[in-house]
Amino acid sequence: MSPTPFLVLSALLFSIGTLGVLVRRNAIVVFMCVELMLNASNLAFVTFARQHGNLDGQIAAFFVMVVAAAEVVVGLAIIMTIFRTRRSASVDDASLLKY
Amino acid sequence: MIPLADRAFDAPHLNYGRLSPLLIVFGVALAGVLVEAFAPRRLRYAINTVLSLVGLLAALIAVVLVAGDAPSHHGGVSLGSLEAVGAIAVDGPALFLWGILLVFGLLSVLLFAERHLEGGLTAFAGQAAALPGTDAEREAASRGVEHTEVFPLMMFALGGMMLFPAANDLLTMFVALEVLSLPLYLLCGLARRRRLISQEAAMKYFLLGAFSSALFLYGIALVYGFAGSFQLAAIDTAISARAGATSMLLVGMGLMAVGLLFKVGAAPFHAWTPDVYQGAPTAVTAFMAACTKIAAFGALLRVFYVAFGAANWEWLPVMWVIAALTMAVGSVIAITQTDVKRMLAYSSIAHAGFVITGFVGVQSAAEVGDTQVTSLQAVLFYLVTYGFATIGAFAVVTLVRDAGGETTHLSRWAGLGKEAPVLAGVFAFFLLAFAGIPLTSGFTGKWMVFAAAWAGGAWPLVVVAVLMSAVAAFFYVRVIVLMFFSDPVGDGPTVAVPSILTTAAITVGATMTLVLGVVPQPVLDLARQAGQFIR
Amino acid sequence: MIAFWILAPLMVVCALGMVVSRKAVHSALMLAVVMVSLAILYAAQDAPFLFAVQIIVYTGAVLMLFLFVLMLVGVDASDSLVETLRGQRLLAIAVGLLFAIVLVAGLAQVTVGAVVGLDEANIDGNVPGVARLLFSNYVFAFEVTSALLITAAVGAMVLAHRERLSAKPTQRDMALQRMRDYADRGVHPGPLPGPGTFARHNSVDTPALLPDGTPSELSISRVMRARGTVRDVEADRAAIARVDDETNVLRGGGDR
Amino acid sequence: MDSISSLLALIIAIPAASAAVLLVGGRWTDRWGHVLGTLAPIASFVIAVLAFLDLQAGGGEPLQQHLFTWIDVNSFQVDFDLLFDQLSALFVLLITGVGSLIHVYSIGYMAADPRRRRFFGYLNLFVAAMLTLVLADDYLAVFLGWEGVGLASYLLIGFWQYKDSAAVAAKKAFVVNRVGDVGMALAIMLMFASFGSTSFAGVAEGMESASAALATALGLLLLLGAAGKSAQVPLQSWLLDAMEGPTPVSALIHAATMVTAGVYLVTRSHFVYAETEVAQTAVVIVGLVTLLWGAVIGCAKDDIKKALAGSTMSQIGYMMLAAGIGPAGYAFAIFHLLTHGFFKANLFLGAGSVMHAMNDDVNMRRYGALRAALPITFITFACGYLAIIGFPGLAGFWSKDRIIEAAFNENVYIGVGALIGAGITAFYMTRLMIMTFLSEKRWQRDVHPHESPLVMTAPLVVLAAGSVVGGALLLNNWIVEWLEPVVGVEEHHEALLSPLLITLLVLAMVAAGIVVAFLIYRRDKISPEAPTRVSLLTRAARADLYGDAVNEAAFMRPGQQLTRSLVQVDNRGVDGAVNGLAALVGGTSGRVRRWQTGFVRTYALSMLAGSALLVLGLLAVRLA
Repeated sequence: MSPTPFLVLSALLFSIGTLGVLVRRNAIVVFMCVELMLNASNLAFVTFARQHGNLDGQIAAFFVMVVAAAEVVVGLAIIMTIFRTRRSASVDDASLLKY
Repeated sequence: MIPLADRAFDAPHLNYGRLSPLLIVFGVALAGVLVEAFAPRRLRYAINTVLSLVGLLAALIAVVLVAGDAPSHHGGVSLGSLEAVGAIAVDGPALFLWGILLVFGLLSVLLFAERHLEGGLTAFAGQAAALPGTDAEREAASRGVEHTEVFPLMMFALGGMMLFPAANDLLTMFVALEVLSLPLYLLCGLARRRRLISQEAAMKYFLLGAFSSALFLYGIALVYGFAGSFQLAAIDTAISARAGATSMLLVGMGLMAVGLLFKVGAAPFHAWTPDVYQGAPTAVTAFMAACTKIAAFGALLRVFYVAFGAANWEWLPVMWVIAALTMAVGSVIAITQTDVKRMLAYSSIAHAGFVITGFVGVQSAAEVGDTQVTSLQAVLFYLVTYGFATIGAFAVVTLVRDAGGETTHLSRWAGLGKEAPVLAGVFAFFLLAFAGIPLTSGFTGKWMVFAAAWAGGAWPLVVVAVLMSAVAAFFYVRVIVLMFFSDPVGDGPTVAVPSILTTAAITVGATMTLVLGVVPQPVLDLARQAGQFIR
Repeated sequence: MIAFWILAPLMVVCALGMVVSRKAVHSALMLAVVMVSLAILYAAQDAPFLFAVQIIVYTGAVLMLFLFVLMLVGVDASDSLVETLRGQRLLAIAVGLLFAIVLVAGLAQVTVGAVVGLDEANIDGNVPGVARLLFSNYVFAFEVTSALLITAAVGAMVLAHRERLSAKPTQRDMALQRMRDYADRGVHPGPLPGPGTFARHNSVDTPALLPDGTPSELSISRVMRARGTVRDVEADRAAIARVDDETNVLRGGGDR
Repeated sequence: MDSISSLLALIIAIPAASAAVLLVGGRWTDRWGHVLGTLAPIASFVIAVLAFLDLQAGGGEPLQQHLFTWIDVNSFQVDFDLLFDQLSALFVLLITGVGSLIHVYSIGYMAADPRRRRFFGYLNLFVAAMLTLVLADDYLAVFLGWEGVGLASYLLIGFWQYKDSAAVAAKKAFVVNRVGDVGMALAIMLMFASFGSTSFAGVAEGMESASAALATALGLLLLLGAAGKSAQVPLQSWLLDAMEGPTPVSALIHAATMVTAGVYLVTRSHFVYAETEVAQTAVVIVGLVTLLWGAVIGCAKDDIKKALAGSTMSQIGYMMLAAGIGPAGYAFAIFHLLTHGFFKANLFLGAGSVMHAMNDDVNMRRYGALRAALPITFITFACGYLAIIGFPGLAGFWSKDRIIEAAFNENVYIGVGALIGAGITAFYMTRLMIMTFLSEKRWQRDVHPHESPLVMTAPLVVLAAGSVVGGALLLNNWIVEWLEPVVGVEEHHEALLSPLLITLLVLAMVAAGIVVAFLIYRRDKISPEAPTRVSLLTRAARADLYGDAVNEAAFMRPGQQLTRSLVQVDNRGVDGAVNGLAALVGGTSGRVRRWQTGFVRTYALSMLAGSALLVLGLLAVRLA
């Protein structure tokens, strides 16, 4: 089976993720979109692994999951902190630093 | 199917000796976490400070020892070896970068540990989980509670920074990127004063950092798709073999470049830099500005010279544009800044542009030859000069204070020359170094990268760079004028008397800035001995 | 392949739904669908180990964490989707489309390459194959991920865990405090009045009535008042009175 | 000889060390700081004299001292060497000699200033940097001194920091100088890239096989650097403003030493200009334009220091002109530079003495008839005056005359230009003299002029003596032969006009200038109005002129028109360009900085747009 459909799907998911980062204000949703981007990369890794016939791509996907898990913990902790201080999870509200 | 037992697994051999600098730093970080878990609260600060300092010194010694008997590679052209089953290149540039990262790490630890400025406490939040301005926060402060976790976090970040430019495959590099980033996201949000902007900085850094590492990761995926391997050497082989590089490779290369350029703060991926530098605790800013940049440049050079070296004519034009844009954005925007930390942040962007200028110069003179300074060496040298001045400058920023903590608005710095002539003089000296005035390290550093770039045929870029350093000189001098030639507004800032720790950091920074301007030769020799990347 | 053609449109729709849904919880659930579908695609591409890890780590752990935080933040809060930054949405869509086109164009070339397939690599089974690679070529990266996990744990503790700096007050302390407050400031020492005098359903949003007929402010949680969900006693009273009147009129009419 | 060579470093080190002591030492050096600061350049001067004698005795072999290797990367090496050859020798003597006198003078001039010690620190710093500039034997090391003098000059111009105008002037000087520095830096880069060396010897060697285009580029870039430092058109605007600094600074930096660095650079780089007609011509044109420009501006200023500053520009224009002519002119450029160093320092210090007497008023319209009140100042000033206008026998006569002669040999138009310059010089200097020392009293109330103390007048006397006898350097063609080993032999030119005729022409021109000045200002009707009321002034001037309709019709009105328009061009045009550039950069900055909106999503958008463009760029390169 040709890998192209998988790759196109992965590219689409990745692009949707980037779009989400740009248009959503809720920090948690923005972060979900980043997770979607990571997942899309994983799909590409797994597909390429099959194409090249080595397992390195699958290892990469495995590492990405570990990294994502750690990142989620740190990210959500930061978002929680800022939510507790400002009672808002909107990324637009945090804009004291500018110019 | 062959039974598993028949295909015995050879446990990989790790040469712990050669990896010892990395292992020591990670070990210290782990020990620091254990201290946090088990030591009584009042001892944690002392134990962690001493542990970090001793650990970094030990790692530095280990770097020297490893460098001392590094095997020669490629018949003496470069030295070093591939370790950890080819995942890590312990070569000249990597050892050099490890050395300077550890030195700057040491200076940063000194700033982290400073306790004289906040009435016996560090500059980090007492209870990060307590809401700003509540009783809980005040109680934490009055009881002398502080987050000594910053020391292990910093060690983890430093470990990641050391691994990042030494990683010889993209996967290790990605993991290293995250290892260095995550603790920094956390550290940014831990300021004791001005919690709101500190948290905002953490969130911005985190979201944009996660975004950029996702782009970086997708780039890795595409490059893997092109080459079928994560090994830098294998990618190089794949690129050389298929002369007509496919567009997939280029897209992947571009996305990887985005991730790396984000970390070095190059335009148009610089937007996080001023906000994060301003919001983060100043000690963390100093650490980030010096060490992250070094690590990211190390990785950028390794990836683009080793893995993508064969396709350099394709990425060079784009890098030219980025270098010019970065210098312009940094220098021009800095002119109208009113906050010292923000101005230094833009200045760091401009410096990233200068480094990229050196980085670009090189490869177009495909055979760098041994008659000229290679751009790798020039960049390594520049990073040393920049690091000392940056840490010193931010250390000075921590000392100028008023009732609300550090006072970073430029108008409050007016007349500092009368208030504290020595401190203002030292700061002015750092600014002159940033401006590249002769007899400071900034001049020799700039000279080296510009020379490398010019030798590599990037002379239009050098013209832009010289023009931009002229523009940049203007805003550095503006601050000097403000400090020495203006009257203080109101009561003027007070200059806190630091402990030996910050004093030492500033002294080392200033001394090295002077020494590297007058006798740069020893460090240049070291950079030269670092030779080239191995693959 | 059939699985792919069924799942792919679903995934794209869900991904888009994640971006456009007003409620963060819905976004999370859509993301869950995408992740589970991805797991199936992994299985379809000879990656059974990843299939399991994807479900366990992503859907099981990561997504649960997201939902957990959403609960803390307020699960039914829905976001306004009106764009407040001028030009942001338009530019975002334009740039996003451009980016998607570039990516797809870059990837479309892959068709030329022959697919090797994983039959040989998976000859010992997928899990041993992965393990072999993980503990040889990538052993250092594997070890270093421990640093990541420790960082994450320390970070979560630092940012979210508040240490108790003074001893927790006992019941006796609290009782004494209550009496002191009563003595000093006249704060009512007993339990607060319960709500629901007019309750026509088992509701906490209706205040109790004091003996003089006025609603008791204390009987309603402050949070509810802040949210504006407290029932208006006077309106209820008026409504009841109206009903009574009507009944009276009706009754009176019957009498006549 | 070796012993003297090894002392060369001390010439720089002594003032540098003194500066360090004064600036770092803080208040406890207040009491004796000025003494130390003055002894330092004197000590350097003594060593310089010894070295000079040694050089003379040693048959012209330059003295060299290797200090250390600054940068050594593979084949590229920058040594920090000192070179004391015939050219540097003259400069070192001028800098330390005149410098010492100015230091002595400053003891008196700055006596009342509470920050005198710091002032001497900066002066020493300047002297050290200037000596580095002229003693270095490598362009990169020259650049070091170059930046150093820029910095010191910046600190000194802004020394009276409480004056807003001083701070602005300092900033302007810095900005304009940076423009020149860019040229210099690029020139050095170009040398390094082309020859792999930046030492004088290395570049000279490389030039032999260099292409004409390379030589032209180098020449023009160096000229840009020289123009910035020497206040030549179009980078001249900072010099007038720089007069905000204390007067000794104007004398030392903006008359005798720093502003001549450009001439030094061009002369030193004679091997570059030898290969390029274009750059040489550019030097000549820049020199000529500045010569006239500065002279005309000198006619219009009522501020005594600014009038002198205009004159400085003009005189340096002469030097540039001479240097641009080539081997025939180098020696005269340096000769004029030396004599100018004497008489212009003399004039500036004299002006300082006048200001000292007049409560720091600089407006000449409020001077007048000071010859009796300030006899020593008057006599010394008169010596300087006669020297600068080229009164026969005095220093300026010899040096300027030779430059005009060389200009005529080069090209008759250039000669005429230089000749006219001499006439205008005579005019504005006479005007200055009349307004200050002759004519009637126009003093403000509370002004009681008194002669300055001995510590100030003594240097004046020495400098005046120098102005009178400075021409002696030309005896037996000494200076030409002295500089021959450095700048090469003068080719023999077919003289266009006989030297005697030129001398007579010059004298006639000078006489005309003096006469015109006397005609205009003879009636002692100089208005003492404040310069802020310009319209009144103009009207007063008009009324004065109507009395002499012939004068007006002949050249006063067109002359005044020219003067005014040129000053306009200078204030609006050139200044405008500099300020406009600064405003442009600042404005761009202000606008671009708004893109940093503070919204993280905007940042993400810019990143994504950047990545898309980056990737597209990569693809485009591949397709291209």
